[in-house]
Amino acid sequence: MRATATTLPERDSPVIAAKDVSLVFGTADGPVQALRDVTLSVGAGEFVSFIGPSGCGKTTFLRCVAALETPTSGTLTVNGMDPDAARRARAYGYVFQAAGLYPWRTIEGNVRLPLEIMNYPKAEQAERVARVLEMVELSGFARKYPWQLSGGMQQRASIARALAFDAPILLMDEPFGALDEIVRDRLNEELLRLWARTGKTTLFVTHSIPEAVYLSTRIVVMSPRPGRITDIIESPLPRERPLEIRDTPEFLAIAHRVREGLRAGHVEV
Amino acid sequence: MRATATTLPERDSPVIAAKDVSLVFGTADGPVQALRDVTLSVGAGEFVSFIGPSGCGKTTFLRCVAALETPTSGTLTVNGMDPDAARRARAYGYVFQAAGLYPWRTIEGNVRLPLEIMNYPKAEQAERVARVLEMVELSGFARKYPWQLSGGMQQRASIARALAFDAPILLMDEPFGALDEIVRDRLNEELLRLWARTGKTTLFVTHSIPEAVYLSTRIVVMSPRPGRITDIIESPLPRERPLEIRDTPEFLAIAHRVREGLRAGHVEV
Amino acid sequence: QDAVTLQLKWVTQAQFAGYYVALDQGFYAEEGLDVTILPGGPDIAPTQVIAGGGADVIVEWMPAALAAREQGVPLVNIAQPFENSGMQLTCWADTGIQTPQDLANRTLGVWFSGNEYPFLSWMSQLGLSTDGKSETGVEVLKQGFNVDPLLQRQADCISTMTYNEYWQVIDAGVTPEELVNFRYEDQGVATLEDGLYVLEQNLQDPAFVDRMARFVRASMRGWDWAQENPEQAAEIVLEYDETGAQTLEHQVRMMGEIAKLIGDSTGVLDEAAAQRTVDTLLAGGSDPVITKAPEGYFTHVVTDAAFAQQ
Amino acid sequence: MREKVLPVLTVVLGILALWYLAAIPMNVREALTAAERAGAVVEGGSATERQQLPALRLVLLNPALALEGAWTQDRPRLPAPHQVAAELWSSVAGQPPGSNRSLLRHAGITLGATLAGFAIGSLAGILLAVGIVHNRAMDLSVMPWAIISQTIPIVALAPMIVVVLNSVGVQGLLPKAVISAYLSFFPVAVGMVKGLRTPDPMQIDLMRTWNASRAQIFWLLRLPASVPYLFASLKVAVAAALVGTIVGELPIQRGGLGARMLAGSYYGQTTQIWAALVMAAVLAAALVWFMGFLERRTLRAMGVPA
Amino acid sequence: MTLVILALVLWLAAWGLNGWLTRGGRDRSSLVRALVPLIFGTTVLAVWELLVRGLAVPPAILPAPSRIAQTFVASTGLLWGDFVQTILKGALSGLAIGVAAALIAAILVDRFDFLRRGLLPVGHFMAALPIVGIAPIMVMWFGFGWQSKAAVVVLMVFFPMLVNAVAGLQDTTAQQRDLMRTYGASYWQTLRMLRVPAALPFLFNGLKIASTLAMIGAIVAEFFGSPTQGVGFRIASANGALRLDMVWSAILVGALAGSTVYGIITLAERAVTFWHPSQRT
Ligand SMILES: Nc1ncnc2c1ncn2[C@@H]1O[C@H](COP(=O)(O)OP(=O)(O)OP(=O)(O)O)[C@@H](O)[C@H]1O
Ligand SMILES: Nc1ncnc2c1ncn2[C@@H]1O[C@H](COP(=O)(O)OP(=O)(O)OP(=O)(O)O)[C@@H](O)[C@H]1O
Ligand SMILES: Cc1ncc(C[n+]2csc(CCO)c2C)c(N)n1
Ligand SMILES: [Mg+2]
Ligand SMILES: [Mg+2]
Repeated sequence: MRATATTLPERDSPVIAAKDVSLVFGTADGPVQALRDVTLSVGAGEFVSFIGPSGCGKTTFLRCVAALETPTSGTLTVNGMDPDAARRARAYGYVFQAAGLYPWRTIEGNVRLPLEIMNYPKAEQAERVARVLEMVELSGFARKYPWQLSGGMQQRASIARALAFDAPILLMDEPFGALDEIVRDRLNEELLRLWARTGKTTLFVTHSIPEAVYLSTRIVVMSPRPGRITDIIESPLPRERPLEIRDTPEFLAIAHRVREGLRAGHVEV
Repeated sequence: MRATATTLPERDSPVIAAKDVSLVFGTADGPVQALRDVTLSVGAGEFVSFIGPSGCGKTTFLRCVAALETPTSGTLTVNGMDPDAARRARAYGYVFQAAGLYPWRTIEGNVRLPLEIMNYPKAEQAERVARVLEMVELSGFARKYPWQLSGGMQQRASIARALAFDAPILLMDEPFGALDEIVRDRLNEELLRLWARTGKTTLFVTHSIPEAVYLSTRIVVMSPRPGRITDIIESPLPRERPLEIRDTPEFLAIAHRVREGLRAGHVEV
Repeated sequence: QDAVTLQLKWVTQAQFAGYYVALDQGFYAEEGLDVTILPGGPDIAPTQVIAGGGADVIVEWMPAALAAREQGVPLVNIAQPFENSGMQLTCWADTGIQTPQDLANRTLGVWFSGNEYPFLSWMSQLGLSTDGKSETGVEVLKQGFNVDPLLQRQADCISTMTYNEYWQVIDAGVTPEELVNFRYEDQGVATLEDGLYVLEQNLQDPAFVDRMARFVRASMRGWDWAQENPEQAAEIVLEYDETGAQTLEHQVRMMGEIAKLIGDSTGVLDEAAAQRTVDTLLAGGSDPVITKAPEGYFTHVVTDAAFAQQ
Repeated sequence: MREKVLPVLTVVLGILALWYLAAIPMNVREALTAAERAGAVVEGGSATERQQLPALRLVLLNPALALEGAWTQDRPRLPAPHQVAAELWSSVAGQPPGSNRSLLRHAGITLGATLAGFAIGSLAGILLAVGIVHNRAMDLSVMPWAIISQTIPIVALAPMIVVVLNSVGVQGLLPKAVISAYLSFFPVAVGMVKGLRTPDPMQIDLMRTWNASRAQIFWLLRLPASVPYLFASLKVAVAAALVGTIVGELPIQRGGLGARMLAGSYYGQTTQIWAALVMAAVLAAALVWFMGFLERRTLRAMGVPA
Repeated sequence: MTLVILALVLWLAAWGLNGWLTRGGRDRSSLVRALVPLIFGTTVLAVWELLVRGLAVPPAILPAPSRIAQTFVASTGLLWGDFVQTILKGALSGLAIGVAAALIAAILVDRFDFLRRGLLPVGHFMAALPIVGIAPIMVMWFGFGWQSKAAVVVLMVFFPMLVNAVAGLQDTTAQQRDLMRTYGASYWQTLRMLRVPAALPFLFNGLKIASTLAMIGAIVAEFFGSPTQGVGFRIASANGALRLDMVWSAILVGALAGSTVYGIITLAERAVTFWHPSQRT
């Protein structure tokens, strides 16, 4: 267990505990090491951001957590069980890097899908769908089909889909990549509020340093080939964060440290 | 012709001239007005960024310019001809919002595709492919297939594909959305250098205000439903732009104006 | 009423008029029989149908029945309504074929599926091989369902029945003078056609023998009726033809020819004719149809029972 | 509407013109033989000698006779379109619908068995595909044998199947339906396996994160995603089912278009074969069109862009 | 009776064995992948043998596999001749011609909109022709030799191939087509670099259907007239003589040939469309 891990009480029984996780993809021209010796533990209710150059294994790590990929070595537990058991217990809400809406369902139908699968009562389904569509500003588009929406709107729909049900762990892979700053700011605030309210443990991949700093309790900086963790930055910012916090010196200091970490990873390449 | 258009000499014979361009999509539940009365002219060698909330018609406008969509009303000319003639004259390099690589070609093969179509000599093809892959930091992945790459890597490959050949007009739809800041900064610099060297007329869609300000000679702010231009901001920044320029007051002033424009568009919704 | 299922060798036509007449005129009913007639068709082997239990009694040619016997389906002839063979080889006269010896180096159409045995036997008696055209060989084609190969001169000769295909050639506008016929009867390779066959083990059951006796009796009544009233018999056949493809003219003529083949047969098998058939087959070519003289392949118990009571 | 009719009409007229033209050389030999019998002088030697000459040569040598006999023969090698039309008309409209000679009756018999076979076959195909997609053992073991089953010339076995089924007491429509089901299950199975596997890995991953059950993944993802494949293969399958029925009807000779074709062939009535063929084609086209209609309705209900 | 019970037990045992083999990641080994279908096939044959013996099915109805095998081995020379006549001469030449014609037609239909609107509906109608009905006509036109069989095969494979090719050529995403448009790519370039590769999965699908149809077509056509050689001829004439062991041996020739062709096509598909999601699992 990492040194930092023992300092904070909630990490004594971490929700997510990765120890020396490595993953190698076999491809036609030789193996690709996507992750190497990744050790990390995430306590209940934490908001951990992952940042790192493209191809460094962020998506792969999230997929391991969600039991969509199996590490080649190392141990990974979620709530003390193996990730697949957690998956079967419906522990995850996952927002993929690409929207991936079903073309034969309307936006509304897409958002309702996980609720149908988890057998929410009909009335509650409608109510939840309406609420999350409202949240991502797509209320007017409930009846449209995915191909009738712009790229950013599709991405918002996929976020709504992941928020519609009550998963204790939220995995988000660059959810706001295709959104403009204004909407992004709004959704950032919304997400923080949701997180504060529900206490969902959140793993969040982003390429935006301010976003990572603004949202997280901890920021994990990764470097590529082989993907590994180069820095883990604790955020001393309070849980209550107005948007203006981004102009405070504390904020800028953390942002600076993240940027340095990132740059270091790049130089090594 | 717009007032501002006559003030600068190069816009007397604009490369792209849009006058009252409107576009309405017919959908099952009523028409969607994607563009309304868009009037804009872009001179040779300009770098124009488009920024605006998601769904405001940025992609649609770029598609009209590239003759992939036909405006319902208004006139649009490219190099004095209609967009389709320009298309057939191979005037465009287009980076789409989604990477859209061909799954049956390696990364290298995807980048080579336009060169094959335009009958570049074999040797030059190889040389160009190597150069642009280098530029987007994918040299090691030339032989991989698209599904073996991360989302950001795919996006970089698609940028390389658009830069591999000499199109006088470059249309880029959120090309750097899936990239981390470091790579993004590097590619921004790279793009500016390329633009300075080749004088390509560039239309660039982004959600990042700093990016728009850093790159552009003009920034077009749009607002949604119906999509229209709410502000056009000339950048007084010099053509030579080190990354540090982003901390100058001029830069921040422009950024502020763009943000205000964006916010205004959002309030109207 | 006792049920009897009869499997015919070929499609519904005047060749089987006797059975249809007996059914239509109520001769079977009078004997207390409920008869189902299953028409045959190309590639339906009645021997297989009876082996599989799909019929009680079949109309079959003796060569095929004997071959089946060797393959472990113990068929026994219980009655033989046809006295003569109607099979022949029909050739274009203008090809210069006049005698069987002229067949060398020609292309001949032959029916397969169990009907090729008399032909093979004949060729081996003529000393002609069937492996292809040569001075001592003929080229054999598996003839399809019609006389086109002759009309279009894809073959110099084809197999025909005196009552059917031959007339189709004539109907196509060919004059009899343009043709040369070699009847198997005349070539000494005639085999018995259209006999009634049942499975040997069934004959141990007296009730079955009785049923068959009544069946044969009624059938022979049908044949007599058909011979006397060819037009009405043809009409009855037409009524039973579910494909609706037959014409009255053709069926009347066929009935006339069939009557000649039946001659004055009472239905009782002529043992000499049966022996001739066996001899012909045993004399077969390189690939003999039957390898040894069969035993017990016919019985008179049924005909005896049928006609003793009268 | 006019946009569709004009090209189709042009193509149809073109085909008819070609057809009439082709009938001249196709039928020239019989035309000349008939003329010769009637006493006309024919160039090109005797019938046996003419056999050696190409048909076109014969037409050029005897243009008048060739034309005269091209479109009027009783037993043509290639009946002219109007002869087929006349036969079709007389066997459809010229007969009481219940008569053995009515083509409508035969079409009805064939249609019944086709529908039964198609229903059995496509259902079996879908079930097999579902099994293959969900059960690894079935995928590995059944698929190769399903493929081999199709390389067995069932059509050649049709008489045997009829006999064997007959011997266990199955008669009438069912033996035909069995053959037609055998031919139609395969395209459905192959198409559905492909279709059920078409969702990309990410969509399945998404379902997995929700811990959707296999049934849910099937009903909510795989099945909708496979719909285009399903209909594409249903169209092939319904045509195959018709072929199966017709093949099954050849040996049975108890009515149906297949029996009709064989009877036509048996008695050298080429126009009768062609009329039955056209009828069968109309039937098949109608069935395929109906599948297309269902497809369009389904896809529209699923919001797929036109 | 004991044999029947034995057959049942054998079936269940094999099913269990296969189930075990394919669980828990064992199916990743290529040995298991080859073994499972073999076990399945062997079981089918064994159950067939046991049932035929146990129920005393007459050999004139269904012979036991062991007997078929004996006949097959004893008549390889004869069957080889049939194979050459029907498969090599009839089916494969017809398949090649039919597929080539369909591909050319697909491109024509794709290229000229007038043709697409005019020819495709007519083509759909023609395709609906039950080709077996055409076999006697083809024999009448092209004679008794392999040429008439090839003609039947050509007609039989043409339409499935055409439909698949046309569907495949249209199976590109809007963005992929847009990309080609921005390059100002010519029709032929788009065809070669985008639409043909995208169509490949469909083409292989069509090819698989066509190859099985080709075998069936060639064999069926022989029922309407043939030289005294060929798989169809063998089946028909042996069936008439109640030599069912020979019938099944001839069927085996057809099945072996068909499976081999199918296998080759599958291998080619795997090599050429490795990028397609359905091939990646
Ligand atoms: N299915 C696969 N087969 C082979 N290699 C793969 C596969 N998926 C991912 N990789 C490789 O693994 C590495 C990590 O990929 P991953 O998608 O986790 O990156 P990422 O950090 O999410 O990047 P991005 O920010 O661009 O999305 C990359 O080098 C990629 O090429
Ligand atoms: N094919 C289509 N059919 C119907 N409506 C469409 C279609 N394409 C786009 N639209 C609508 O047009 C509007 C503009 O879409 P567009 O893709 O241009 O937005 P955008 O500005 O690029 O957004 P983003 O930043 O999210 O990519 C949206 O409201 C969208 O719903
Ligand atoms: C495929 C095939 N061709 C010919 C015959 C021979 N045959 C037996 S009875 C009969 C009726 C005569 O008109 C004929 C032709 C057959 N059984 N099967
Ligand atoms: Mg990623
Ligand atoms: Mg867009």
